[in-house]
Amino acid sequence: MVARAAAEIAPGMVVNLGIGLPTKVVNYLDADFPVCLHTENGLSGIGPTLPVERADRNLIDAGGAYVSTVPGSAFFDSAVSFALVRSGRLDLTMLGAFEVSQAGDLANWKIPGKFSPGAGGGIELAQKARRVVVLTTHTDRAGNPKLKADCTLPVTARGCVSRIFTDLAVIDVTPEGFALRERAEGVSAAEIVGATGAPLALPAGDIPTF
Amino acid sequence: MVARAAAEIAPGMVVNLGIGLPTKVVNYLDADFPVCLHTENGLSGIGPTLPVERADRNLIDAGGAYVSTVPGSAFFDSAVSFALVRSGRLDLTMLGAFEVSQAGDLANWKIPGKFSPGAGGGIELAQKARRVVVLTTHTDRAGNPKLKADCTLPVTARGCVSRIFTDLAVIDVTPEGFALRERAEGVSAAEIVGATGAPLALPAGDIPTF
Amino acid sequence: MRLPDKTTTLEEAVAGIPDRAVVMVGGFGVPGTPFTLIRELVRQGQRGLTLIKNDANEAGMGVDHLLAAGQVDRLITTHIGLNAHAIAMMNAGEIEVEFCAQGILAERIRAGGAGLAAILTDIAADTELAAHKQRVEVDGKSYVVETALRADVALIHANSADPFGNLDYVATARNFNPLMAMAASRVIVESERLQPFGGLAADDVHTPGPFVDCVVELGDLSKEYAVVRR
Amino acid sequence: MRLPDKTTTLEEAVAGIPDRAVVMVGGFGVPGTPFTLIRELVRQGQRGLTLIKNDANEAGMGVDHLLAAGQVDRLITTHIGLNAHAIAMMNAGEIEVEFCAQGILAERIRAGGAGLAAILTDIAADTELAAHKQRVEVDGKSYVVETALRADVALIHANSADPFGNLDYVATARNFNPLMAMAASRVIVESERLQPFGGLAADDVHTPGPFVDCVVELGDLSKEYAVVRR
Repeated sequence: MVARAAAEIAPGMVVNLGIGLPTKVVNYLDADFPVCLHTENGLSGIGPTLPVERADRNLIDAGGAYVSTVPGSAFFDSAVSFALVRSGRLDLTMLGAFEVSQAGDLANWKIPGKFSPGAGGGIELAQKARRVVVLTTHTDRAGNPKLKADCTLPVTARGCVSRIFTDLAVIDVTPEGFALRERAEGVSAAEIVGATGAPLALPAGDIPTF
Repeated sequence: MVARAAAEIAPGMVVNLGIGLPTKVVNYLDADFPVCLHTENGLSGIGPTLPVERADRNLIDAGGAYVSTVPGSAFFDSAVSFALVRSGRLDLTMLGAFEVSQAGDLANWKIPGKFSPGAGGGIELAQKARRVVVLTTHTDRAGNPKLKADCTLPVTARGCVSRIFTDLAVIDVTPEGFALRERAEGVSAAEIVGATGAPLALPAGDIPTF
Repeated sequence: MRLPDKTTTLEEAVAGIPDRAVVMVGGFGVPGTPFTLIRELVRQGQRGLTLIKNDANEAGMGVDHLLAAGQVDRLITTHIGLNAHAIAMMNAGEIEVEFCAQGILAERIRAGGAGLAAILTDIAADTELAAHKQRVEVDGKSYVVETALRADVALIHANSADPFGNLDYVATARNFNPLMAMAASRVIVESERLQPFGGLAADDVHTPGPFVDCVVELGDLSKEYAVVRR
Repeated sequence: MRLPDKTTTLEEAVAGIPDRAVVMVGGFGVPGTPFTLIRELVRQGQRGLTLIKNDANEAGMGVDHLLAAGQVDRLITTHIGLNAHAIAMMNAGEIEVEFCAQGILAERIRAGGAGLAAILTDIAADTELAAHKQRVEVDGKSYVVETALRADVALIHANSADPFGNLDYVATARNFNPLMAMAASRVIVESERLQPFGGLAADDVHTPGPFVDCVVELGDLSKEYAVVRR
């Protein structure tokens, strides 16, 4: 799933990988692949994550991981960092999700009464990256679908999600709602439909696997 | 007059000296005097003006003069430069004038039909420096008063001028209008009143000279 | 002419902060957090503070000391998820918390530093964060009015400073520091290094001296500045 | 991972500019003006341009070549007093000129670069510059709505660049360049020096590479870049 998501990144892109699963995408990028990773706390050109012993106390990503630089990295303040996001210079962001609606609405920052730490930079990433894809488990721990007709949780941004990578499938958000594009090896279309909380359009013919 | 104006600068101030007469004030500041001169094209800590042979092609003030740095100078972009002005970090500006009204309105950027090059940074300097003083000849070339009941030219900013230094006098703008504070050596109060286009309050007793 | 000297002691710098002050605090996580200035503010005990800070640090670190000491009434922030203690205080109504989208918090502070009244944006327009904010229509589109933030005091952590208050920051310790250093009536800087006048190259200054009021040189750094071992 | 390479030729970089483009041009007087990019734009002859530039340079220099060639319909600027030719064209109705207070022009460009819709300010509220602009009341006070400016293209002069487009500027040649380098769909940079990847220290970059589209290395500088002898 993470490997499959990594293929979403085209050469030359500026990409922000959200905290959690998305961060792992970096492990699937080739050393010679031309891409610029951005972190909203003020760095373009993120290098490999370092173990604590080799960490620079002043060099973290937005998730608090101790990262490094590459030749051509740049540091900037938080205003410049989000200027980059809001003005359309961020080609792609990969985010986690609590819920995604069939209209592409994303909820990933608040569970009222349970989890209200604030949205951080998530709203701007979701609303302004040129392309927003979600990496998430297909269902929550209780087995409930995360892909729904409508979000029941407070939204992060409306109509922002283009594609969803889950442990079961690759699903696009289209003007007609969710559309299955690929299935995980060994997972049937029926299982995916059953785990999805909204209508899911199936492709004609064979469904590619990943 | 310029020497007298220089005494307006208190230790520790950040000061912007407008193009023309005000720029000459710098010649009356002691080498050990603690002050920071700002130019709106992006420099705090202006050093002496240089002759063309020693000029740095990339280092000018807002008037185009080739200036230099001092230990502790800083360069910044035009947004930061005016952020400094608008947020109250500019303690004092000295500006030229076409007209000053008894309410402290300043006109110094446009003579309709004759001179319309644009206001440059003058509006923000006039409107946002903590203290605005004007250096000007008391009358124009035709002998008409520059200090008037009301400005007849398009204003730069209203109610901004605190004090006016002319070749004849030092005049404050008070809630009651113009008030004479000092006269140039050899100039009588009557001459000053005669050259001023609005009521001028005279001090009780002797008028100090400069 | 020479530039003014603004160096002072830690105690004097912080003593200028009154009760009920609005205080901006630099930092995003550990990097850029002015731990020493915060500790002195805890020691001096000013109360009724409004803090503006990206995050609430972690429990037992940084601004959490101010929260724990009951010195804070209100916090304007973007994310406090790493500080369970701050979340508990918020949930118990012991502090009032206003959340802002991160880049909008940055822009509101910058707008304050730039002497603007507000910015107009579509960010968070569809969310509860902007539900009660003024809207304005410009060229047929509706925008949220995000008002400028200014503070009485900003607490800034710099990598190096000269006596005039020219500053530079290092790596991701820059974050909100240069923005807050423009947006307060009194800007207090702790700096890891004090350089002589001219010790910072004029082209490489991140915060120009005219914005700064007090410069305090740090001695040995406390453990709070170090790499966090989780 | 490695960072992308954006170096290209002068001709290719400028060929991407269409007729009727809105073009931001860096510089305040001579310092920071991208004379070489301007000359190439004159050579290629795109017409109907809207220029956004602090000033109009001087007669016979910089953007005045574009004015003289009849390539410019409109100029958004702060002060054109050093270019009598530009004033004459304005007075004759051959170009349309919109004047803006200098710091507000800077903020409008920055707002464009920051993805904001507008800023609210009291600057110039009493003057004819803001006479016909929208006003908004916030907290009982009236402010001028200054809309964000964006451009199709920005022409930027840098001191040094790496192939990814990280830039630095020198002295007062910085001025509007870093603001415009954030505010255009296509950002074209001429640089006095081309450094290898990593040749600029990450802490000293003035314009981060993600904002930049094309980097052109300058050879020997033309006379226009030199000290002006008056």
